[in-house]
Amino acid sequence: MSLWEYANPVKFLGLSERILPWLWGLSAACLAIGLIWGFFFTPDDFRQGSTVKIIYLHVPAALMAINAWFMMLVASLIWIIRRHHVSALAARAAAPVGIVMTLIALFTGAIWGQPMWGTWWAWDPRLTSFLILFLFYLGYVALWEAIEDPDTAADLTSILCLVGTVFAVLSRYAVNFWNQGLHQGASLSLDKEENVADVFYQPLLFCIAGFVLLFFALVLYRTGTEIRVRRTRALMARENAVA
Amino acid sequence: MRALFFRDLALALRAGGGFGLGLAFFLIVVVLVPFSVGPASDLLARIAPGVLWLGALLACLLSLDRLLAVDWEDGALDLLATSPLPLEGVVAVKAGAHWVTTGLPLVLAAPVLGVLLNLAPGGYGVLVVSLVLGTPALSMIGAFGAALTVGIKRGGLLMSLLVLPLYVPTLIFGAEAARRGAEGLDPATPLLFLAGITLAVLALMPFAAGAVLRVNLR
Amino acid sequence: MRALFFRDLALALRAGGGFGLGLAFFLIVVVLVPFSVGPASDLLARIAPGVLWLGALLACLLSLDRLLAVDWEDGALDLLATSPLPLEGVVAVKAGAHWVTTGLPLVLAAPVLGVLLNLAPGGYGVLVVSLVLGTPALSMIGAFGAALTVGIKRGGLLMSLLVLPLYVPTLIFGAEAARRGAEGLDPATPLLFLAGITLAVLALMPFAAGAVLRVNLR
Amino acid sequence: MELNVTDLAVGRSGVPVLAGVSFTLSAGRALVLRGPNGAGKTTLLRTVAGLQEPMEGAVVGAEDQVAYAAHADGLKSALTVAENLQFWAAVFGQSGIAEALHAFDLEGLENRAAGTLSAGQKRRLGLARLVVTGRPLWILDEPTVSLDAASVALFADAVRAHLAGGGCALMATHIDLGIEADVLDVTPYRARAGAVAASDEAFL
Amino acid sequence: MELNVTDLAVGRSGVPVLAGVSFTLSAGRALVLRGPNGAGKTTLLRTVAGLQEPMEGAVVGAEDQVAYAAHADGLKSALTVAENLQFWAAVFGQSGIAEALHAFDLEGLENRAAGTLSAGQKRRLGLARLVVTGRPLWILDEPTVSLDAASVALFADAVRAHLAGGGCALMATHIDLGIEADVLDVTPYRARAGAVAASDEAFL
Ligand code: HEM
Ligand SMILES: Nc1ncnc2c1ncn2[C@@H]1O[C@H](COP(=O)(O)OP(=O)(O)OP(=O)(O)O)[C@@H](O)[C@H]1O
Ligand SMILES: Nc1ncnc2c1ncn2[C@@H]1O[C@H](COP(=O)(O)OP(=O)(O)OP(=O)(O)O)[C@@H](O)[C@H]1O
Ligand SMILES: [Mg+2]
Ligand SMILES: [Mg+2]
Repeated sequence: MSLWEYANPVKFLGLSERILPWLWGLSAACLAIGLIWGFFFTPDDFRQGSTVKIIYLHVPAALMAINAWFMMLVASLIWIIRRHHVSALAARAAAPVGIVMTLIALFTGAIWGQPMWGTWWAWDPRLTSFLILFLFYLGYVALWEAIEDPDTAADLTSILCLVGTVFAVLSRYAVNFWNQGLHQGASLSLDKEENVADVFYQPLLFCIAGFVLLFFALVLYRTGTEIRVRRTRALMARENAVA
Repeated sequence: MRALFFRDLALALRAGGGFGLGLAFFLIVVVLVPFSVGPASDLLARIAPGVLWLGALLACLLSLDRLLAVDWEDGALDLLATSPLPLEGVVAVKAGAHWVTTGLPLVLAAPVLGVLLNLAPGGYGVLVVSLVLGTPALSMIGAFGAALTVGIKRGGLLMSLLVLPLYVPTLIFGAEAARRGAEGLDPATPLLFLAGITLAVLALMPFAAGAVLRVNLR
Repeated sequence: MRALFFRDLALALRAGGGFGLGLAFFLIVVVLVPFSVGPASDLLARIAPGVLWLGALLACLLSLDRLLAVDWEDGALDLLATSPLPLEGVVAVKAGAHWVTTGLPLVLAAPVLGVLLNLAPGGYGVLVVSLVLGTPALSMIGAFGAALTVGIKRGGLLMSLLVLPLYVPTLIFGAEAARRGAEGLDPATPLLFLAGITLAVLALMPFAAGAVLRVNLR
Repeated sequence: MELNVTDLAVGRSGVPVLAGVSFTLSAGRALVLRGPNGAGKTTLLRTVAGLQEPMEGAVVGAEDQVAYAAHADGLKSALTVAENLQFWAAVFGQSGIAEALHAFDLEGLENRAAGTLSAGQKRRLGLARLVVTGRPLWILDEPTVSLDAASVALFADAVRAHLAGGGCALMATHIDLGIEADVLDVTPYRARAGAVAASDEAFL
Repeated sequence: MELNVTDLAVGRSGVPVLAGVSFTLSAGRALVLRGPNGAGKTTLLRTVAGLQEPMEGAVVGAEDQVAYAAHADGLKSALTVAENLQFWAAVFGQSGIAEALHAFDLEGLENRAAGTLSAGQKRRLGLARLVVTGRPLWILDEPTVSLDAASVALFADAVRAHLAGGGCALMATHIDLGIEADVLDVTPYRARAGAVAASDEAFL
């Protein structure tokens, strides 16, 4: 039995219906542990005060915003190469989730920036690339919405996703060249020395895990919805053809 | 008339319509400004009110492009001309629908984008007021431009050319008011002028646009 | 291919075409900038290179709108698809014709408009070089956007939304080079990046655009 | 309801096409214009419909009475069939589209977006629009383009019903519709250069 | 030159329209598709012309052989009649448009901008394009729309000359052209739901 069997929409629905409750439960548990631990049982930072706790929303959301795009890229490739409808629909389903994650990261970042840097927004390379990513998401979703034929839309959006990825990476380098920034470097490196203090670190891991699970749950759920929409369409078409 | 208004709204909301796109264009233009002039935040703050006004104006303009052209190409305009609706009313209603689908979202989004450009904290209120007063004039003047160029293939760019000079007074007073607001000065005078221009445009422009459209249909 | 190129040129030159209109749009945007940000000449000089690049980019974008849409609507694109020309070639040639009719005039006009914005005397050469290197990429990327949105009525605005983020790297390097030129710094690095991007875009983008167009014609 | 056209001259961009056309059309009658391609039928119809000015002569009785159907149907592809019709009904101050849908056999297609119709279905929808206008004078430019034989018969029935209800119809067509109608061949009215004081003549 | 269509299923946006269509068209022959509005003629022609993918079955022998004429003519209104034809001739690597102009009686109109032609004249120009392509397989979707009787005869002559020269033609039309041709009624091939493994069927 190969993994590709789940490319069949009906099988996929069956599988996701079995997995989803677990995903919802696990993500809720992780988020609850991480957020409660992080918000109530960690000390205030000596410089940042309690604002540091925004990290528990900000960092996981930022991570997922980028990884959602990555997932869409993979799904688009699968659609282009193997033409499995489920993967195209999964890419479609992931985009709005990615947008929401991006927005959460942007808003929490802005709220954090106000006390930290004294400004809601700065044209730091990291933030700027994030804004560009947001624009790519918007374009991708708008293209899906604008095209009526679902297969055409899947083809066009997946090519847009490929081209967009290339340009998003290019933009990242261009932006780095254009301005050096204020934002934190990668603090979750394996090199312990550079990490944020352990007290903050452990609940953060729970939050990240919770966001990852939540993302998968949302994407599975939305993909199921998209599949049902297509099924309704197919049924209506069949009815019209009979009539 | 009401039917036309709601049809235009429906078309804008359906796939391929303009709702939200004008907004996205506005966002992107504002984002591109720092890329082109550099990220220095004092510089951005100084030009913020002007950039926001110019961005809103361009977004409005771009979405005007096909306000009448689509109806012309598929013959609907000929049919409307033989209908009981006066052409003046048709143009005015279409401009109204355009404002609701484009101008209004722009007004609401402007403060958020102001944050990106470090707009001075005192400037937000005046910015919104000036846009509320100014954008209806932009839609109506644009409808006149669309009526002028309706028979021309690729007329969009030509329309921009004809319309942009007409936008100058609105832009001057609007941006001036927003700038004064951001600098903490009194914006009442430019706002009054702006309101005056908009009222005059709304009262008179439909007739000019209707006349032009009638000539173009001939 | 040559026939297509010359036909596009001829169409652009005839009434209603885009030749000169892109230019005029560029002129007007540049003229509107002082109206919106205020007339202080030091401020204008500082933002001049960026404004010129942004203006050129928008003028290019606006004229791209109907690059393929016109041919789609009158059925010519279907006919071209059944002709011996490969669709990749069709898109590339059309982008080329677009550059000749829009990009090239913009490049030539930019120094003149620089005067209006008090561009620093040393900045003219670099500005022109950066535009010469950058605008072909703008046309080609835009052709990809046009191919993506060709079947969509009122696709112009959606196209802007899809294309503008793709313009970001070109804009950043181009404007950076022009800015460095104006400030008397060495613009070689961004110019090299810019040339690299343009070459890569010209080499690869026609294939993406052709593929997209084929999907849309289906 | 009576349409009087007297000594009409029509033209395109200042060039006269037809001159000296006169006819009368009264309630319950139909008039078919004939003539080879390029004779000037479309130009004449547009003038009578009020979409362009006559170069000479007068059209009396057409104002606010006309429902015009041209080569283009004025359909919005994003709206459904029913929405398209409802819109035109509302514009003309009418209500109820059921009759029109029925007359042109569009009943199964109400909820389809107009953009997904076939050429003939679109045309039927364009013609159904005439019914919902409630206008007495139908001006039709090649109405049966793309229609199959059954649809042409539907159309002929609709015209007959319209005439029976006191309306009248002026149409240009190359084929025979089987409607009892007067025929006017426009070929003899073709304008000779200089026959009309065209706007350009002022320069001669 | 032979066109082989075997067991073809065609559809619109994933919905099958016709299924199980097979025919062969050899040099010198013409095939006329018939069927009521919305039967699927346009869809079938587009598939054979390679403008859309077949849902099932195969089209053999059409590639790079097709000259397609659809509802829209692909004319540029800003270019003259001659320029329009010359462009298409150049695209298809041919030269000389005199023959095509003659065949469709466009000789007086060479220097008129295409946008100022009447509906029938435009159509004639669109059909003249077929001649300058030099392609053997003509695929024609309602070619005689807006044409008067004389022009229909010109068109029939052009098709006959094309067939005599070893070409072949596949066309959909609602009227009788007076060309000796095989007729294929597409109505019996209308796709029943589920008959074809449509892309949407995967979701059922
Ligand atoms: C609107 C403003 C902001 C945005 C859009 C933003 C965006 C991001 C992004 C994209 C990441 C990267 C995730 C990754 O690459 O792994 C990130 C991580 C992070 N941000 Fe922000 N940020 C913003 C403001 C702030 C502020 C004000 C602070 C606090 C001073 C902050 C602190 C952090 C930290 C500590 C990380 C974790 C770094 C890592 O582990 O990689 N951010 N943010
Ligand atoms: N996008 C679509 N979605 C669903 N059905 C469609 C779509 N486009 C067309 N159809 C339907 O497919 C069928 C075939 O259409 P097609 O245009 O091939 O018909 P046709 O035989 O050419 O008709 P006509 O003689 O009217 O031109 C029609 O019933 C039409 O309504
Ligand atoms: N802008 C123009 N300038 C000059 N001549 C024009 C213009 N537009 C149309 N004509 C000519 O006017 C004549 C009348 O055109 P019209 O469209 O009225 O013909 P028609 O009788 O409707 O023909 P068809 O049966 O082909 O539709 C044609 O010979 C046409 O070429
Ligand atoms: Mg005509
Ligand atoms: Mg058809």
